[in-house]
Amino acid sequence: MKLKGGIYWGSGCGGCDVAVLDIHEKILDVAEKVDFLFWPIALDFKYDDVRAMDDGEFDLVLYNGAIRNSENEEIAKLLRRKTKTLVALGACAHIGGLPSLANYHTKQSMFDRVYSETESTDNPDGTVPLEKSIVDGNGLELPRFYNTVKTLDQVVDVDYYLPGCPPVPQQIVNALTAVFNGELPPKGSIIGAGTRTLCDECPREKEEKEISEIKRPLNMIPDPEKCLLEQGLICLGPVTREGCGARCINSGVPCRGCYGPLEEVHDQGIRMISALASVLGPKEEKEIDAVLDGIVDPLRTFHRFSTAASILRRKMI
Amino acid sequence: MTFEPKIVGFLCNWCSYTGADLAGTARIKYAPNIRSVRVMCSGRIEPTFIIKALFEGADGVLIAGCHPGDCHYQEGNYKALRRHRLLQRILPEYGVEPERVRLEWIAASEGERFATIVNEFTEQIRELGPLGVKESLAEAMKDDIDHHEEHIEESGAANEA
Amino acid sequence: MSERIGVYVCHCGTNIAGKVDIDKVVEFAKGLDDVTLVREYKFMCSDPGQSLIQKDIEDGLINRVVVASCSPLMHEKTFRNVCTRGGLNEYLFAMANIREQCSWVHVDEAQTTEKAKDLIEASVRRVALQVPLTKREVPINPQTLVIGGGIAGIQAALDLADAGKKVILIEKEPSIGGHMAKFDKTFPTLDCSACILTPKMVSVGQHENIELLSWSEVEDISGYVGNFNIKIRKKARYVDAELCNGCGACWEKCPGTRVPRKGNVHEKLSLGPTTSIYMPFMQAVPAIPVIDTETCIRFKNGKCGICAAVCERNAIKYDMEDEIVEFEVGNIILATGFQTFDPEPVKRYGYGRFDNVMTAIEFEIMNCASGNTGGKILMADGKEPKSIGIVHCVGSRDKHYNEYCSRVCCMYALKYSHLIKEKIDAEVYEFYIDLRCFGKGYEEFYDRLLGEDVRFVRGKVAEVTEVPIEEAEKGKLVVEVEDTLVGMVRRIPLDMVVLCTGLEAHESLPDVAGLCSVSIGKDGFVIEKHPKLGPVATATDGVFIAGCCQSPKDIPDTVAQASAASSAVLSMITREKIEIESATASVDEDKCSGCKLCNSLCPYLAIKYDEEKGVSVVNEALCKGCGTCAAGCPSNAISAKHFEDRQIFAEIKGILSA
Amino acid sequence: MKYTYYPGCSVKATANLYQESIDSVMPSFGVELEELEDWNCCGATAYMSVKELMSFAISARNLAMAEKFHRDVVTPCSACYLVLNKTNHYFNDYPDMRKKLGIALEAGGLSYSGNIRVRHLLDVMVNDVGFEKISEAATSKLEGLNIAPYYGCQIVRPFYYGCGACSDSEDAFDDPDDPICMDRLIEATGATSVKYSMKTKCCGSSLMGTEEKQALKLCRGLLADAENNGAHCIVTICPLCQMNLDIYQPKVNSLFGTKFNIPVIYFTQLIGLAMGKKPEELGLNKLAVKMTEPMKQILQGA
Repeated sequence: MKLKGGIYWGSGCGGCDVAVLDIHEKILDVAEKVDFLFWPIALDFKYDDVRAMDDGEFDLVLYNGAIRNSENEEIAKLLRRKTKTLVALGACAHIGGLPSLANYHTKQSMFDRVYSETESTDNPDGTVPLEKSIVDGNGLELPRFYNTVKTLDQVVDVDYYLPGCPPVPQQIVNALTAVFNGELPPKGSIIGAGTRTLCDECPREKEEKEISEIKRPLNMIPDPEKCLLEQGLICLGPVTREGCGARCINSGVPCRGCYGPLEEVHDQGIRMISALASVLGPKEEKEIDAVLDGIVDPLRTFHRFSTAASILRRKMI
Repeated sequence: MTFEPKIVGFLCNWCSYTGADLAGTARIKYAPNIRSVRVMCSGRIEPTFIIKALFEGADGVLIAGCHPGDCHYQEGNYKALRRHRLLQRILPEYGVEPERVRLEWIAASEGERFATIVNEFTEQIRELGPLGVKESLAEAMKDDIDHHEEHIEESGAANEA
Repeated sequence: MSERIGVYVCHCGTNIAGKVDIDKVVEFAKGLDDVTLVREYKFMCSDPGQSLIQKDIEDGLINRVVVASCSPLMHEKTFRNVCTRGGLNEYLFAMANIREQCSWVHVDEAQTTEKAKDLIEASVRRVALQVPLTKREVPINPQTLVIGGGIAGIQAALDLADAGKKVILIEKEPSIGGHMAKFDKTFPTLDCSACILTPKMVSVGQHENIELLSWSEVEDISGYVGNFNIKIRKKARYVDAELCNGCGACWEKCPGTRVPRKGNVHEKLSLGPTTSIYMPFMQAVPAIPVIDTETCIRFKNGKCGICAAVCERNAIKYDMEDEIVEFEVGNIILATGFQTFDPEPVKRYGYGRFDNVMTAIEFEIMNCASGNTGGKILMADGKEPKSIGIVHCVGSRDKHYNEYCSRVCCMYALKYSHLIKEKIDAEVYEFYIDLRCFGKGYEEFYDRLLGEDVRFVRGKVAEVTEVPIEEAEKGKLVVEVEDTLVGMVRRIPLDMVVLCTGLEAHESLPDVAGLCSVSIGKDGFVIEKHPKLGPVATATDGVFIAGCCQSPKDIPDTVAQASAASSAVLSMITREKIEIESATASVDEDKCSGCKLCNSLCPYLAIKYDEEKGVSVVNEALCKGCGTCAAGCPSNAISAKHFEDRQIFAEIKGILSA
Repeated sequence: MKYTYYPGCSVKATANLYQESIDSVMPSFGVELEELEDWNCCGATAYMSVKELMSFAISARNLAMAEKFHRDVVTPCSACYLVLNKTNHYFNDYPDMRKKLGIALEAGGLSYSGNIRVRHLLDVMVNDVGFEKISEAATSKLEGLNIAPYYGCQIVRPFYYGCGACSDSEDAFDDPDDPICMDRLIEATGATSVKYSMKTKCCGSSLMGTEEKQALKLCRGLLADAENNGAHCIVTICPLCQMNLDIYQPKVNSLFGTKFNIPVIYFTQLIGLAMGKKPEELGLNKLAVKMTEPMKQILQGA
């Protein structure tokens, strides 16, 4: 009997859906084993079709994207009820992803910026989206835009996490194969990624580190053989789970942390602060500050993908 | 009731914790707001501890280690200093005043100094007022509610029926 | 799994109970998770108090212990032992410091009680997550390295050697003897320095248990207590020690000049031969000369070879090279000694500008009977001075140079006065801030000097100048000083001024200390394990200190400390094994990605990268448990045992739970 | 380079020759001295030991008024330099004094935060302008002229800005025990600086008004040491030092039977001479001890 599957996107860019398609011809094997009953980006199904299903009828649902609005949350909860196994697919569902950088702002400040302040905005009436409005006599309802972006597991119980922005297609295949073969690890595990940090699969040569200047990729051409961090680039590889195959690193771009932290690391970004500061060269306050001046926007650099899953989660209001 | 700041101290075993003990032996009185966690070296103090303490309700965090050059483990305090300098840069982005996390060098002989710093810091935090990370988070999320929840509940009930 | 935690609240008489409401605290502790029993007692550290805990453990009532009492620095050891006696791993114990950091320092009883509760909750939460750690032992190599061959190193080496233990004694100069070998007399007994030191030097040279390496330096030290690996550089002497019989023919004929032969008396001062091939002084051990390559004509232009020609035993070897030798030792005694303060930067005292301003060590050499003045006190022009001023505290007790008191200057200054009075007919002035004559027989010596017509002027010398104001000052050095007893500024014309230069740690100390991971304080001296109770040990197990590397001291104190250090080493050797820190860092190899970020963080070089496994590993024998690597490890692969993240998180939560 | 200029009373009166040379020389180095409006006497060193609080208060008034310009205050007088710095030091390091001075200033409608740096003109010349520029400007090298740099006792005292009483503060511009910056300045003009012991010894200062004999004794020592070491002239940086050594030189001679004839000039006059300026332009015609023949010859040679 074929499995019943679903894929949904919350607040995300669609990249994860594309990553699923990027498994190329293997999608045929998947289609042989799974009936997709719900996949908004690819197939036309309605929420009501899902609502009409029995609880637990889905064998597997992949949820990508963060929880940014009430619709994301509503469908997350709906799918949680309808599926036996719920997988958080991609960085946004896993740790908040890029959308959760919005947590350093408020809903109000974002609306102000987007609907009135941007240089290209022409909105003399100051129109902003409303949850309820009447257009041509018809009532129109929009989901509520949240103040704080959440990870999937901050609103529903999640069985597995498949990290990455986006996840590497091969890792998706591996994860699906594990599902088909009934070889899933204990609930709550990360699937489709390794147990060590990226440095493990990074092919660059690593030495003892002492950093006395922070550089940016746009200002230098890094030595192709040597560890990027040692060359002064902020590489989040040391605090990021392996599994991506070091794709950025191999292109000479430092890791930005999309695969999230290892287990028991409570806060990926803050951990990086500790690690990086530990290996800075100077000992005098002034000299330390001079090195730190090289880090542009430290908080968002260290928490690029993991703000929603960090300890403090957002800017205080 | 007046606001009584909650202050968490992370003190290195050899200098600062000993200095704090000395304040006790010398019966020097200071504000009761600080509660200390002893670690072997200020180099053990992770920024995560500090963030965690703030999250759990601390209004201020004091990190104290041996004076530069005096570290029992040679250079742990320099690591603490560097981590502190970097942490100071991100706190404002969280809306946390950097003054709430303070780094001091307190020697084993500086009981008086420990007391003075605690008093001064307590007053400084008192002036800044409560931090309230959890309260702020709750406040920020109080309207992040999915109004359809009831609807789903109903439809779920209907399905079961 | 739920734990069975026993909480023991100590009254400490009224020390705690007077400020903390014990009943409330006990009631509170009873309500905490996993707490199975709470007891209170007047003095928990007393025998009955300890028995309470031990019995509860033995009865199987509890499997974790929290004691709320004084500071862990006070009684952690005591209660850990209680746990061990009861059959519980001592690391399943935690202490809440409700005395030093609670009842003794706060005023309001209610607030103090609240704080005590929080501290207890933190300990309870923490102890629930603590894990048993096993004690570890390493064997001790019975051989000892002594660095420095001054009186401290000599004494330490002899004590150990006499006890039948092998010692490697290394000295960077051509001979052992150190500063003491330069002195003529020693205060306050006026013993002849050579008479008491030479026999000891000879014993060192002949002792079957001592391997003496002079003209040698430490190159590298690795390993840990009980098992140090030492690399020593034996510098080339250019004289074969096996062949040389110390006859002296070489330096008698040597045309090179190590110490200038021209120049004034003070510039020419020397104890040994002034030639390029020389012995530092005639009683040198080993009695083998060395070639000073800086001034040797052969080494400058290859045009000489007289010493080789006159040496009947063909001991001169110009092609000799430095040699590296390796040893394994169990313990190290640092006895690197001192150097005297260089007074040149103190411009107002004129050292370097005026011929007749000299340092204490120069004055010692001039006084030494075996020196080239034959012990005569002379001015630079060779005449006998008619008046000499002795300036105390040069470079000592001075915020601009060294804040500390050098401890020996007052006494050697008094000795100088005595020697001057004994040898020549001169007026002697002592310019002092305070006279510190604290040792055995010292005050009596001062008293004796008061009767020897020495002028004592209490005041810090402002300046030594050559500019005369009065007629009597012409051609003299004038000491300007505020005589604080008279209450006026005085100008005293003198023929010669001796600066009592203070003692500083030897310039070689930082390197050597770095090699043994021993810390240097801001005064430049080694930081001892405890200033009162551990004065001969250091924070690095197996490394001990003797003499002036720890602080300035006189000969009796140095010898006493040297013997103390050697007895500490003997105690280590005798027990054969040593327990080492259990609360170390350890790497979870499944998590470590081999990023090498931690490798540079360890001050003890305990972290090494294992090429084969591709992970970093901690040598737990070297680890001191500071936890810096655990804080720096980006993947949480390193945990600091007993100070794990989760344990500290639990403590934070506990503290803030109220 | 713009500074707030605090001239002090002396250069406005007895030492107007100093001011003339400053006016003549400074613009060539791009040093702009904007005089502080409505400044008052610093109280000089003597007042401080008579009425401490009052002396600090009048001195602090100057600092308070200077603060709004956010520039370093520069003075050509060592006494002013010392007093203003000492005021700063007491203001910043003694909370009690700060409070009292705050009240005093408030009464005058002023306030002071303690952040004004007070510097001596010599400091500006050697550190901001630099020896290289001075050397470039010195087109008439004064070769053969032996000059004794006289620092005086006040500039080297350890009351440097904001640093308590420590002379090794990074704010100190020279070594208090053995200052050498003026020696280097002299070398930059092509002249030879004379090494002598008394270069930081007191000239007697205001004792000349009360204990004249003592002061003259001190002057004698100074002049003798400079002369014994072959100085043609003495260069000074303080109006009081210059006055004591210059105007009172004949009195020294008559009292002690000496025959000193050593011109005492300001460092700004020296720089002016090396730049080839006319002596009158630099106020050198107003010296009591006139330039000697050997000196004149060297100047002409240059």
